[in-house]
Amino acid sequence: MIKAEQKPFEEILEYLAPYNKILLSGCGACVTVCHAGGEKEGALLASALRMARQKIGKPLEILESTPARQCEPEFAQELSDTIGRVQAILSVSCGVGVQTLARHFPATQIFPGVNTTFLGETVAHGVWEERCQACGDCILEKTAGICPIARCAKQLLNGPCGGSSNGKCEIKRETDCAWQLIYDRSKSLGQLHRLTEIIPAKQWGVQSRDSGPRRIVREDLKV
Amino acid sequence: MYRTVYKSKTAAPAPINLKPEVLIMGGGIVGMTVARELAREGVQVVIAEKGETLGGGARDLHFFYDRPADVQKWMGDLISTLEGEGNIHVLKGAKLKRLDGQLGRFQALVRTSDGMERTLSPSAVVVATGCITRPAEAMSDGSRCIGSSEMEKLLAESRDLPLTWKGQPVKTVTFILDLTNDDIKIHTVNAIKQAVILREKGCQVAVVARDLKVSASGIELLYRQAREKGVLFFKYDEPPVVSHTGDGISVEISDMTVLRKEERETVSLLSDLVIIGETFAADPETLELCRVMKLRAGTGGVLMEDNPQFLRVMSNRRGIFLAGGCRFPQVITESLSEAHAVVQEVKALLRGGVYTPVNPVAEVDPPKCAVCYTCVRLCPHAAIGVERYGDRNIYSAPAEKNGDTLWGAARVDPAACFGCGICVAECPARAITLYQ
Amino acid sequence: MKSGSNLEKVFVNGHFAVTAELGPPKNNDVSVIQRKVDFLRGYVDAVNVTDNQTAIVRMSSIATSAFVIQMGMEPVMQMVTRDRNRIAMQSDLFGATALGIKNIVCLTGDHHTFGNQVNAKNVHDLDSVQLINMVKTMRDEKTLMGGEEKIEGDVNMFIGGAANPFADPFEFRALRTAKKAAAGVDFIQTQCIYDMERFKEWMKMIRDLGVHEKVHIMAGITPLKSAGMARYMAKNVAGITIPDAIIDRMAKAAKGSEEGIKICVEQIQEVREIEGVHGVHIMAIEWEQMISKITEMAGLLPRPKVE
Amino acid sequence: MTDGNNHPVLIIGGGISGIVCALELYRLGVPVTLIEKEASLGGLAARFCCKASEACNKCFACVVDKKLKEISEQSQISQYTSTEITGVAGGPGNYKVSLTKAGKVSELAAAAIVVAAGVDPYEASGKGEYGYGVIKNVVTARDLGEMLRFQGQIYRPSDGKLPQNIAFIQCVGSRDESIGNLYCSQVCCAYALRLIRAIRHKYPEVNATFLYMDIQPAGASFHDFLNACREDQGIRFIRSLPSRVYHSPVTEDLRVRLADPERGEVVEEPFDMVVLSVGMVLNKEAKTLANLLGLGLNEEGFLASPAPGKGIFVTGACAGPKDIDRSITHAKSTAASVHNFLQGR
Amino acid sequence: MSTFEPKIVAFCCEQSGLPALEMAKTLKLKMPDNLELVPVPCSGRIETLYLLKALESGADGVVVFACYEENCQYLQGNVRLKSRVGYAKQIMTKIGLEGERLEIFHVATNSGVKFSEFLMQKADQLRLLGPNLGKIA
Repeated sequence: MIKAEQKPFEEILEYLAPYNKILLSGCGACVTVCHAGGEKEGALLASALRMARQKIGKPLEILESTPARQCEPEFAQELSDTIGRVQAILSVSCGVGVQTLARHFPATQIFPGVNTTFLGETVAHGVWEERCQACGDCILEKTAGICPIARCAKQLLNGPCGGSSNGKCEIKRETDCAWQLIYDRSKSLGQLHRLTEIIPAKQWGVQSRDSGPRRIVREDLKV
Repeated sequence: MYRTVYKSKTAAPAPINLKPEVLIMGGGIVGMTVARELAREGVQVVIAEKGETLGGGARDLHFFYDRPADVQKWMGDLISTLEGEGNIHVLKGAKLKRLDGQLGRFQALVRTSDGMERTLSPSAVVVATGCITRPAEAMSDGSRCIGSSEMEKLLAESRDLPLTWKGQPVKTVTFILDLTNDDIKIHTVNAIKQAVILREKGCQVAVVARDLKVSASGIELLYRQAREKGVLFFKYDEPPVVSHTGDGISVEISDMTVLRKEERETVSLLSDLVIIGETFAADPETLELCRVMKLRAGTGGVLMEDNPQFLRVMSNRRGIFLAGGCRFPQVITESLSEAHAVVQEVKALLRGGVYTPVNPVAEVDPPKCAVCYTCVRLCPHAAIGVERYGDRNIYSAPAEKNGDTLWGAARVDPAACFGCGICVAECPARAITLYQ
Repeated sequence: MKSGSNLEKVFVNGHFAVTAELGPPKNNDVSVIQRKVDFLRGYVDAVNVTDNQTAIVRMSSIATSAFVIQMGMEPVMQMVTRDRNRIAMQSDLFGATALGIKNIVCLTGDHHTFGNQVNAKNVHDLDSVQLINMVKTMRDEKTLMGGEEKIEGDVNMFIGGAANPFADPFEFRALRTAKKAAAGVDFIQTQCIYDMERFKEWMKMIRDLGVHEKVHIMAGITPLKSAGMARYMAKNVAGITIPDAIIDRMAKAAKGSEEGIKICVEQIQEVREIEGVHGVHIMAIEWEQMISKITEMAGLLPRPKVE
Repeated sequence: MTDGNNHPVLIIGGGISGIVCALELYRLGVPVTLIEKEASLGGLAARFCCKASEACNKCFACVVDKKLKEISEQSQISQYTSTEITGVAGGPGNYKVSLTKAGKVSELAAAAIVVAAGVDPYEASGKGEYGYGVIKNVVTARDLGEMLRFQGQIYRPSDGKLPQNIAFIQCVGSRDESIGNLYCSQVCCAYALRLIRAIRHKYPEVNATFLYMDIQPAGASFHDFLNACREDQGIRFIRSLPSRVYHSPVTEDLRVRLADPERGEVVEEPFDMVVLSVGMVLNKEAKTLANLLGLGLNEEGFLASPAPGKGIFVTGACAGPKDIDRSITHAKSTAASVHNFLQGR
Repeated sequence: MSTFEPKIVAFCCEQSGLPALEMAKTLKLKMPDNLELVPVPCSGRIETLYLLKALESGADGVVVFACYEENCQYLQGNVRLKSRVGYAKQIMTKIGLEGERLEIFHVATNSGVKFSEFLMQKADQLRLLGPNLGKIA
């Protein structure tokens, strides 16, 4: 799922300074699961903002609402009547939600409350790790199910580099070296020979971000 | 906002009916005692014993410390009463593979050594898997340094003949205590008991300990009896040095009776045999059982944390109880007292054949649930599960009573919920409410 | 002949090659290059010109190499895949060959967070193996990547790569060098060697794979200036293991630098006996003036004149 | 045995054992009558203080309060305080007992009788050499506990000041041939060390000396607890029981005469306060109760459990020294045996 | 200005806080006058939001009476509470509220004296600290 972290509090305070009535909109899906922008964290942020503004004598009125998902037009429309009553929106959903509301409500200023960070896996309760770069051209079958594009600091396709020592990446000591994992897993699957074949350069033009913002269309589904 | 800690709920949670069926893990003296008592109440009892014979840890014991009876004979009678009892069914070489469901609808998948797999549906589970003893390292080289269970066997075999060990006569014996497990009384109790018997056989006996554990009923008197019969007791601060000399084994300790530390000279006890209590360690299968049954493990791998609120026999899950060595290694009388306490708890639970939740119960509002498993991971009582699309997922949204909207959401089982509210506070979508 | 470079000729004629390393200045002061080249001229067959080593901004390796040629030495241009995508690298190759640069070492390069541009966006369009293959395709098949466009004229480079026998997983290291050989590398310069046993083990695996016949292996040697430097490298530089014996020797020595040079010379002599090692790559970082002394003490002089 | 009559079970003694036994029998649907000679339920354990330091030290005092609260809300269990049993007739299954409360005698039919008479702390004045009752600053652990519970602080009875240096003397009244108590009270080492940790947590500047014979373990986490005590700089462990306590009548400071292995000789150490860890003895009225019900005493001087069929049961510390934790477990197992007896097994 | 009487919101765990309160009442111990008590089944029930909401809606100080560790009837209640109070304190420092305005105090059923002593101490501390500027009175 999409993983995000709340933005530094001072930053949010700063860009909300000119406004005194806003809508704080959470999202019930990914940011709820990673405890960044669900109803609980949204209410916490709202309460903190009210107190901070009260402390400097400029009270801030915050309406709170958390639709099930912010990236669907219907859920955005649900907020339309409250939008009329506020000067700005602080959305604590991921970047997608913020931009959906921006598209649906062109006249209202909108601010992100979280930093959307990566597509990740829950390694333990409260610990999430990056797993996918959404490059649009998956190579996981070549690397025993571990993606070097997302999990290697140098995105090597013929790793490991000279800096991998006792299974850890030299750039971040706590991160596992993706290629050590690929090597170990290939060994356990008995597919070490596959690692001796050179993986050719990745075609970034096929479906990756480098070929420009992407769009998926299913003609059969179109209404 | 924070004042509404509870919400009142009109309909009381439905009572859960409980069939009088109990599964007991472990066929030691505790498990057998609980089985016998419950069977008398007409409860259908299944004992799942991991070994091929009943008796557990008591199989190494022959003498009680507080009464003249023979342990093996007493255990034999207990086993025979079990076999004669129609309500008790013993599964040998049994291993619990899975435990699903909650109080009233537990589903226990047990595989026995003959390859058979059975699904039992007990209303309550009693864990009495005991603890295992591993030989202390000093015993590894097998020479003249044996464990207390081996000495117990020797004494039992040579009832009235002079004591021999591997063919050689045994004249002097030294017990060394508190090398490991210095918080368990069993070694001291066994040592004093065996010392008295050895004196009656005319052996010269010495007991070396850091702190003599006499806090079991009747032990101080036995300790006094041992002293009157001539058993020598030594105390130490630094552990004694054990060395093998030609014809025996010598134990060196500093003589604590001399007051000035520097003036104490070392006393060397030359003896034919040295007895060191085995190390009591957590049974690795108990840890595996904790995982399978979602029970909490305490420090050192025993079952359940040492928390006074749980009164020694309750586990963190309703309907699962524990007793005896698996919670903490203790003497037989204490373990049996815990066994009877468990019998009482099970009788009180199964009385009336129904359990109605008395404490507040949490309930998830399915549409708001993001199925993030926070509550499932954090519930100390393993009361919450996500029953996705299985047949049991009759969990319809409370709003629509027609029951055809099935939600893939977390669900709190009212029978297992203790009403603490931890899940309510941790839920990122604030989807859980506590109903009084 | 692949590119007819002096280094290639040294190898082809079976001599024991010697290369050194030159770090371009952190500005455009050509005199820095001149001073370093004067230290090295005549003592080595070719000199590596690093490409923004440890991601610290320096004069570009292609420009520095051009100056090295003007100053009468043969450069070995290093190229890292960290900073340029495949368009820039292919165009740089045209430029380099046009400027007369005949040797290239293809590297992935240190991660940009180690350098002084931590907020840069790194590229890594290709990795070192794919870069080697690209240069080989341009030289042998005379096509750009993707294969359609033909290149008029020759883009001849004597292709080099790096190898680190001391990184993990050790069993895969030789296989990876074999992969580079398959990709078309001509010579390999290893990471600086201190754990001689492990290097010998690695060389044995290289020989078992027959890579030492297809590729010229050059052992990387770095003289230690002080015990402090030894400890620093052992602790902080991943993929370099310095046995305690060497650190103790450095610590006990009266003058650290002299002991460092002595160890370095011993290593060169020891490395020369290993079957399959065709040369030594001396990386005297900011100590180029010692190359003359080292090569002389190790008996590597005079450098062969080859046609 | 019982002819199915619905007589209640009589529980004598409203301490923790009596209360738990009553609650457990009630859970089994057995009618219960609880009588207590004092004016309020709770017995000895209800006046213990919480001995937690950084975390709970498992002294079970709070569990007693919980059970007291639980039974006070149970109206179906008839409870009579300041009541004593003065006469017994009849046989197993239907006993006729006469109870006197404030002079008034009433009759009660009982299906079974459970004796939970409990224990008293050993009367420390019995050990004259320690001067309890004569020297102001020599207190028993019970007094110290009540100070902490009811006043939340500890002070020297003589001048109300905080004692900087306290000596804890163990085995007072237990394991002592001179007064005929040949048993270990099993609880004193544990509660003394817990009191020390609790006091040092509240007053880090107070130092304690623990004078003991053998440290008796208590419970699953005692190993870590004892190691923590040993590592605590403010606690000194001396394996020697002092022979005498002197006091200076003016300053009421104390000197304790003990054999100190560190200095290798008998010394008289100055202390601000001495706490006697008193053991437990059978409740004084329990002896008359025993004669009334025909119960004997075991070798250790506690109530021996009668023959099974008699319908009389003994539970808790009056059957032998126990801590609260095992008294509760024992009370539960007794409730199970009573239920068996009532079912005629 | 009249003497400022700090408003304290005290969350009391029903297993330890409330009984300690009853004991304090029976012993007729002194209590701060501006005190609001919120009983909860377990200290684990108190959300981080409740701590902030209490401060927001008028409290000058928030106290949570929780059981001692390893004495919680629900095993993890006080442990979860500790991490939530840590998180709440992080937010409070960002808002600029003093850390002393939120504190856990461990009690047991029989700690009536500690209960009232701590509350009186907290009231004095808050009196010095002054009113909570962030509260929306």
